[in-house]
Amino acid sequence: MLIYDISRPGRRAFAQAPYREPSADSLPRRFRRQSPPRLPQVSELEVVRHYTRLSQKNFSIDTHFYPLGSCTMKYNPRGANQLAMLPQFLGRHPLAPDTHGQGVLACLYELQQELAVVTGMDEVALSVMAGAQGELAGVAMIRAYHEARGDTARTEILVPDAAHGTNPATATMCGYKVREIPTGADGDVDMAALDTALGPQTAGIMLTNPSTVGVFERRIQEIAARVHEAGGLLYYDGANLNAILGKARPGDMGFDVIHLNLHKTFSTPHGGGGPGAGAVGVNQRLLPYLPLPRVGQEKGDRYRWLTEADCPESIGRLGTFGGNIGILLRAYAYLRMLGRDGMVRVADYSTLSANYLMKRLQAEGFTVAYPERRASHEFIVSLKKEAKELGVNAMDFAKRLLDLGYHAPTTYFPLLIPEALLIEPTETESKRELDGFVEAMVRIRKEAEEDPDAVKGAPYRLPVRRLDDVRAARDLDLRWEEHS
Amino acid sequence: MLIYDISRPGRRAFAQAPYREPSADSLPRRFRRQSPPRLPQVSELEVVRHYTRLSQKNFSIDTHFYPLGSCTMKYNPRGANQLAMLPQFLGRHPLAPDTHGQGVLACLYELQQELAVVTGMDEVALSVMAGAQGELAGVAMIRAYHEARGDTARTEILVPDAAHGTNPATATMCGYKVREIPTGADGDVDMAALDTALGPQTAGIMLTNPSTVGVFERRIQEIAARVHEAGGLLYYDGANLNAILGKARPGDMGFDVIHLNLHKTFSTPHGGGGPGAGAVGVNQRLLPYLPLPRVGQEKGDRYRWLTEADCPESIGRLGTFGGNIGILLRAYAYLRMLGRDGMVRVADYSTLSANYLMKRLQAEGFTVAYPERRASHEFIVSLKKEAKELGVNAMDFAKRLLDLGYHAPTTYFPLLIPEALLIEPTETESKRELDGFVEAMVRIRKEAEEDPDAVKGAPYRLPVRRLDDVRAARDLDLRWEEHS
Amino acid sequence: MPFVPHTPEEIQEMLDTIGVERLDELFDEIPSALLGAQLDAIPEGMGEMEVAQLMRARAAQDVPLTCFAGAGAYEHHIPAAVWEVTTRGEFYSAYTPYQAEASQGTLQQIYEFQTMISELTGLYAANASLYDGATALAEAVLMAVRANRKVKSKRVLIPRSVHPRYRQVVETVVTAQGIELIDAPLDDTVGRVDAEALGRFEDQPFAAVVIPQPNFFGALEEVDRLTDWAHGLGALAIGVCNPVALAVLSPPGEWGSAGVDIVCGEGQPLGIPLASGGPYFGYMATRKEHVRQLPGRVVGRTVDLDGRTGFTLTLQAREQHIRRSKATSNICTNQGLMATAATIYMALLGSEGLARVAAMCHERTRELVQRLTAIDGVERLYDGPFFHEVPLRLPRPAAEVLKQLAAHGVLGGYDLGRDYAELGSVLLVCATEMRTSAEIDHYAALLQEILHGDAAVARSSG
Amino acid sequence: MPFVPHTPEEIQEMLDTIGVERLDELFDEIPSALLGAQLDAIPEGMGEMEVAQLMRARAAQDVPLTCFAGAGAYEHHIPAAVWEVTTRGEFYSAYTPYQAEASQGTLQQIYEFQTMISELTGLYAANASLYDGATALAEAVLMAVRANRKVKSKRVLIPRSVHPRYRQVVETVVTAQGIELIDAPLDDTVGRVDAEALGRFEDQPFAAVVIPQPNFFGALEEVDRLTDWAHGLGALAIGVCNPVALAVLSPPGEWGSAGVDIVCGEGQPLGIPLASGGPYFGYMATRKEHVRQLPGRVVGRTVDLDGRTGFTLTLQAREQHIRRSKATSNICTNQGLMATAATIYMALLGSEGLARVAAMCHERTRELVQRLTAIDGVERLYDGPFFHEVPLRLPRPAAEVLKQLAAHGVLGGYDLGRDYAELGSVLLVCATEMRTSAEIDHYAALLQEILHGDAAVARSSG
Ligand SMILES: Cc1ncc(COP(=O)(O)O)c(C=O)c1O
Ligand SMILES: Cc1ncc(COP(=O)(O)O)c(C=O)c1O
Repeated sequence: MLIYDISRPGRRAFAQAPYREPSADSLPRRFRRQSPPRLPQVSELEVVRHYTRLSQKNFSIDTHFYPLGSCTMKYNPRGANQLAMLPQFLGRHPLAPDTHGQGVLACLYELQQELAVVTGMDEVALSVMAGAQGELAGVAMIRAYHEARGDTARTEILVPDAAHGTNPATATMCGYKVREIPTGADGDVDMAALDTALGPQTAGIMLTNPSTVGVFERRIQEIAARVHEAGGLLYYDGANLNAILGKARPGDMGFDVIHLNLHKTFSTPHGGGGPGAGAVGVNQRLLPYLPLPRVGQEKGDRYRWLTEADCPESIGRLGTFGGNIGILLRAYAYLRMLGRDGMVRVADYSTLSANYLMKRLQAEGFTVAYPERRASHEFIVSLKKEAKELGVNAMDFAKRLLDLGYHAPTTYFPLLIPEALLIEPTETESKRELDGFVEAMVRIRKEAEEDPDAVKGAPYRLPVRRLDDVRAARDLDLRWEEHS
Repeated sequence: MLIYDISRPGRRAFAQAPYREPSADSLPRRFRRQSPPRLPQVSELEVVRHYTRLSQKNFSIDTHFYPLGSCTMKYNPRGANQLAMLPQFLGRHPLAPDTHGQGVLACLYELQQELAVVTGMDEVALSVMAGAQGELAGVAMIRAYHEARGDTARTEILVPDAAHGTNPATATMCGYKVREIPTGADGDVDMAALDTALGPQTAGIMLTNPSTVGVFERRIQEIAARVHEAGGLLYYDGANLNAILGKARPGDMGFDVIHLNLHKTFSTPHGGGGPGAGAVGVNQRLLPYLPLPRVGQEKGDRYRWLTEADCPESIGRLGTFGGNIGILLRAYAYLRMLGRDGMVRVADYSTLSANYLMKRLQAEGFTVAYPERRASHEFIVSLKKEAKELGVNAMDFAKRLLDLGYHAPTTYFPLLIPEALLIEPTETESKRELDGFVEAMVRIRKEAEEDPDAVKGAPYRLPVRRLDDVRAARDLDLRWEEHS
Repeated sequence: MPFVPHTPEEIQEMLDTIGVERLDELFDEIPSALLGAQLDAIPEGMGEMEVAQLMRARAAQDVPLTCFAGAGAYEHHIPAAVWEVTTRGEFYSAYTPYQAEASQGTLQQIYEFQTMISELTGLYAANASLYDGATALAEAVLMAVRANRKVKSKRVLIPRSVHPRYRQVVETVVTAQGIELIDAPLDDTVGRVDAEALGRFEDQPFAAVVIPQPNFFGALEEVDRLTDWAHGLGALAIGVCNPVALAVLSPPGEWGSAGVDIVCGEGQPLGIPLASGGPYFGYMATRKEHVRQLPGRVVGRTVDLDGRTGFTLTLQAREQHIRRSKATSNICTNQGLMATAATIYMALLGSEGLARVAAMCHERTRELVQRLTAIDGVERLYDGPFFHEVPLRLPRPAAEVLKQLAAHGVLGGYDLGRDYAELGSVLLVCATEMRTSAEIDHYAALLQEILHGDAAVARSSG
Repeated sequence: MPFVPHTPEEIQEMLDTIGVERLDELFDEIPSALLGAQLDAIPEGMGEMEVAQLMRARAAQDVPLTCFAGAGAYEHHIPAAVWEVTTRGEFYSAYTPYQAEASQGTLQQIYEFQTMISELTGLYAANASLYDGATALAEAVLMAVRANRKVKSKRVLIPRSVHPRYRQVVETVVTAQGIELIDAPLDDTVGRVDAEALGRFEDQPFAAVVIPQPNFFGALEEVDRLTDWAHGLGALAIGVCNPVALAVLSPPGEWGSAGVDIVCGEGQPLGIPLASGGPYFGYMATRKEHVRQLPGRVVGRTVDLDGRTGFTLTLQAREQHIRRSKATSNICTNQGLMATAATIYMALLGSEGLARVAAMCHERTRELVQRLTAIDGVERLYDGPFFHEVPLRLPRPAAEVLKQLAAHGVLGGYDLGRDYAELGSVLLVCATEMRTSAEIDHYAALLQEILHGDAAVARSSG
């Protein structure tokens, strides 16, 4: 039932608008709308009840194990939420003077500094609003760097074939041609292919490490040397930093510019789609180009927003104000709770959980994509055999997992592994949950052996059964209509 | 699954206790416990997930129509919750000086004053923590009054047979004998029986008006006159004030002392059992006896807690501090949103909804307890006929209603009506919900006609089916044990 | 019409169905002399925005103080998860779980709560909550008198070391039933019950003896001895305990050779905000043999038609809605949501976490006492062992000193003179795990200045 | 180990299962030169309590100001229900709804959101949100260039009345793709696009023309004329609108004879807190014919295997995870939770409520302007119609005046000199429904004092 289905003409949540009807008569008639927008006409109770009940139809970290690979669905501390929502933080206008925002600026400044330390970069900016926007800023900085040097022949960005879709999409947005580099059989970048691809046209390379196939790129230093030698720069996609937080730093690996997905590694909520927050970090080389605004520290521990006047070479602004500050405050609270030791443990135990889960699934007869490799904080199970022998594919397993109370892993990504389930348990899930997941996988395979159609019909226990995506795209229905 | 079932030795929500282990060595050994209490050993995520999922197993106003008679389950405004939880309100120690609590005291003072106005009483105190405690205070005041006059022969409290159980229980706690007055066939008090019962032993009478059978006691003025004539006082149980809020006032009816259930009429949450808040109001006669503390106003709009020094004849204190202040703040916020007009509308529309629902159910062939009477804000359907003819009783209807997404009305209360459903829709539920409830009732009766056993087996769609209450009381299992 | 969803058309349809023309007619059974309440003194309604502006302005008047007061309410850290989960609509806006099948969330949570209280106290059967610590003690006294079959007496011994407000509340509640409350004296050197002086009570029968731990002065009572002494007289023993302290202190169920019969107390320290004094909750537990005398709601585990585990309100035959004038108590609405919060709090802390909190409170209080008694003229009133509160004698009336401290943003403790005439210059101070060393130093500096006028301090702290 | 649930025994079991002895071995593929990050500069971890103490102290430094600033972010009343429901774990801690069957809550809510945005704007197809208003405009510009099949130009006309920060962001985002942004001049008397001056652009092809309503100066643009003019040139028309204003202003889908092609803007006014600038969200809608060029997530209604209605992410072939380097945008994570809040906000307000809020903003701003322009030397810069912002010329530099106002607790507006060199003494002021007459009076008195030194006022307000 849509909120529109319970709407009745003339109903309202009366306490939520001025009791007295104000006059807009002084707005000239030609600017005014002739008929009101059809927003739902419902009472406050109806709204609360409708959205409370809707919420109950979601899986979420707070309700289910959610091993969605590449997404780092770990516990989002409630403390971080509460503290980011302190009234003074919520109430401050973005254009209020810095003098009246020393508290929030101090938090942001420290977050910048600490993220720089833990990534091994020289400076960090926080105004980008998600990973992909971080990529945009990063690649724009690479471009600015080459342009500043008059090095305008560099027209290509290299991207591994397993890369996340945002990488090539970003490179295109930044005006670059995308060149794919194949992944070797061992999961690392194919060095020969890299050598072939590198050249004077190379502006840079975008890498995720541990990579999207769930392994650490062992020859990263060599890759860095070769790319740098060719005059290109290295971009680090930080989506998988959780696996090495506090253990190994992209700056030490040779990366020139990075983004972090704070909504992954720093445990801010994903909110059913966002908001995230994507710090970008650079080494000295790219320092002048960092996006604005950024927080600077003055004498006497005073903080202020740096602007165009301070950073004339900046690539500019990527949002109206200072980014997703409320999310940054959550990341800051989380970081302070972890502290130095806590960070290392994130890497330790997210990796332990992933390797444990991988070994257990292997022991149960599932095929993992890179059996000779250590898992990072995630790993891939390929259901190619099951798909072929039982006719039950990765999507069928995914849907049946939902029935059994587990959110599905990421399916069919990366594309180079057939029937992939990319599984990321995170450090905050207990062994009990991991063991339960293994049991569920085993049970589904057994069901598939006995009655594959039953599995293909899943899910059965959710608010809806499998949805017709083809019809959704063909008979577009993107909004409620009065008589639909 | 109990929280204990996911407990593992050595697990903790680490961020929630000091990271450093403090020493309690200076506590002498003989006072210290030898083995730790077995509290669950779980992570923060496990706690959040466990209780989030548990919560989803509840019906509540925020998720379901909840026509529980006598309980006034109407929308609890989220605004009231948010404002009562402002940090300064939550953080204030009860023994902080009044100078540092003028804000909360001002709210409480105004609430006292406004409740006095709307009930027609002279003075109100707020420190009682629920309706039943209000009753205790009220009857204690009646006792104090008689004792102050040396009138010690008054040993009885009269209570209608349909009264809520707290009324007789309270009278007993206050050292009185309880004498029941029968309800007449028309739902009003049996006047002849009242006359018989009244006498020099009568300390007072406790009445609910509208009464617990859902009708307005039409001869209330006459009752008041007779009780007063006999030297007794009148106690008003305000549980049903919602039906007459702002329309008619217990003070005008002749009551000497009242309690209000703010968690009913003033829409504070019931929290799965409480807390409530129960104002008590009195006329001049009982003024000296009001319980402590109460807020007084001084010159210059300063407020302070009144104490024993101010009110030497008070019956005393009924709680450690000032009562359920956080709940009182919610009631205050609600009252200010309603204002003068809003109050009257509470009565208007809670009564409209009840009469509409009663008429519709009657039209569908259900038997209502007092068909010749107006419903107040609630009314009784008797399923005696259905029980007899179909073998499906009030409890069966109740359980099947749960399956259909409606919380059941109050069942088997008041006891004098066989197979009673006491139905209170409240003013905040829409006609759509009321109509849906009628449909559900009709459907259940149809099911009962076709397959009574199926109805008797309900519920089917809830986390559990019908529970064995007899076994619960016989094989007492009140706590988890290591190997249970 | 705030919160009323009916549209004009719907109102008309409803009136038509009922068969009346106007809303007024629905009230035609109310004598006309009673209709038409005078509400002029009630202000007009305001939108949520305006009420929010009003209440925010009010809240701003309640200037926060750094809290060194306890005396029955304690400022502990409350994990954010506690209230974010507790205020979920499904907990917040549910009624008492009369329909068990539709209330398994609340019912299971109460069962878990009962288990946790049982574990902290060492007694089998806990109820689902009472109003607060003081009323819980009143109910415990009533219960003990009912439950004690050996001794017919209606006398109950309540030592002076019990919270004076609890004592007052007990008096308000139980006296109408003819119960008599008897004082027991204090040992003035250690601030606990004078065990030597108890002898003089031994020839009188008591239904019950109340034993606080820690007591109102923060001191630790010789609970084993007192429990055995009570039992020796045929009295039931009632423990009154701070539940956080029970994470480190010996559980009442193990006091003496048999343990107490009933334990109760204030649940506020378990995750409930100070909030000027409420809502809090009272907890109570007893031995299995007395469970049918317990007041309040009790949840039991049982099975459903299919044999699946489920939870339900049980032993309802004790309660007012069944037993009416013979009920164990008149309580109906309790403090359920507070118990929900406490359940989540205890689950988050666990026994190790709660013990750390308790030990940290003790450590902080020792630090506070050390710093304050280093000031000339400030000294401990008693010298026995304490948990996290200590009475300090000042060279000036405590009330005056508190006023000056408050003017500098510090709630310095509780003036014992308010309850004990002879203790007018004694301050009951408390430090929980929340108090930092910097705050303790600040308090000490302020007190030094107030008592001895050290101007340098005044300038830096004022 | 905060947030890690593994017990020592479990860790051992897990290591055993993996077949390693120590955790370290799990990192043996990382070159040893890279291992062992220097983290000395990171402070030690703190419990939630200590972090709370730290952040509460930080928050206390952010002294609140009475807000008369807009300039892209507006202080509206946010119903409590909005965030109490939005922060429910099931919304808060879910990921993008990739598994539709396990995400019907979020998906249906987005579908409802799309409907509401479609209704406000008068365009069929809305997406599920973009980062903020400025990036939404950047995406709209990119989309328009892609979608305009009639005109090959990569030129886009952006008048000076568009928010200057939006303009900067568009520049950062689109220039790498060779798109050229062209200014259009202002009519200096009314503060909107100079329609007369447009003639000189008519011989140049544009892919798109950007039309703000209300514009950055709070003025109302002649949107019908501008839209028709753009279409006449073969350009697509892009509206940039305050969504609250759209409750009373004519919807972009109806501007001119054909309506705009794309509309976008800042969603913050719809229930999102100011929060120093974010998280907010951008909204965007377009005509059905351009829907395959939309950036971002889009939800469609469909049916399940049993024919039941359900919701799912659709048109994914536009997106980066399918289309990769040819995607309509690189956006992946959006601002979903903000859109959830906005959905609840719009449902609570309804069209009548939202129109009241909009009208009240207008009324309050008129009152503010009247009071402030009564002060000697303060006058409106323009005299055309406005919504809820107005530039006022002061007899002194705005920056100075703002500083003094802030010292007295008032955020007096936005200094237009920060973006327009010639407007150094112009203050852009704004009043929403939140501002009371008392606050407006207080502001006026303060400004009078600051500009003209009325000492009496200074004393009463300081
Ligand atoms: C490897 C990788 N890179 C980039 C991104 C994009 O980040 P965001 O969604 O924050 O824009 C993701 C997100 O899933 C990712 O997994
Ligand atoms: C008629 C009546 N009286 C008294 C009470 C007791 O009030 P409380 O539950 O607040 O103690 C109730 C509660 O249901 C009631 O309905």
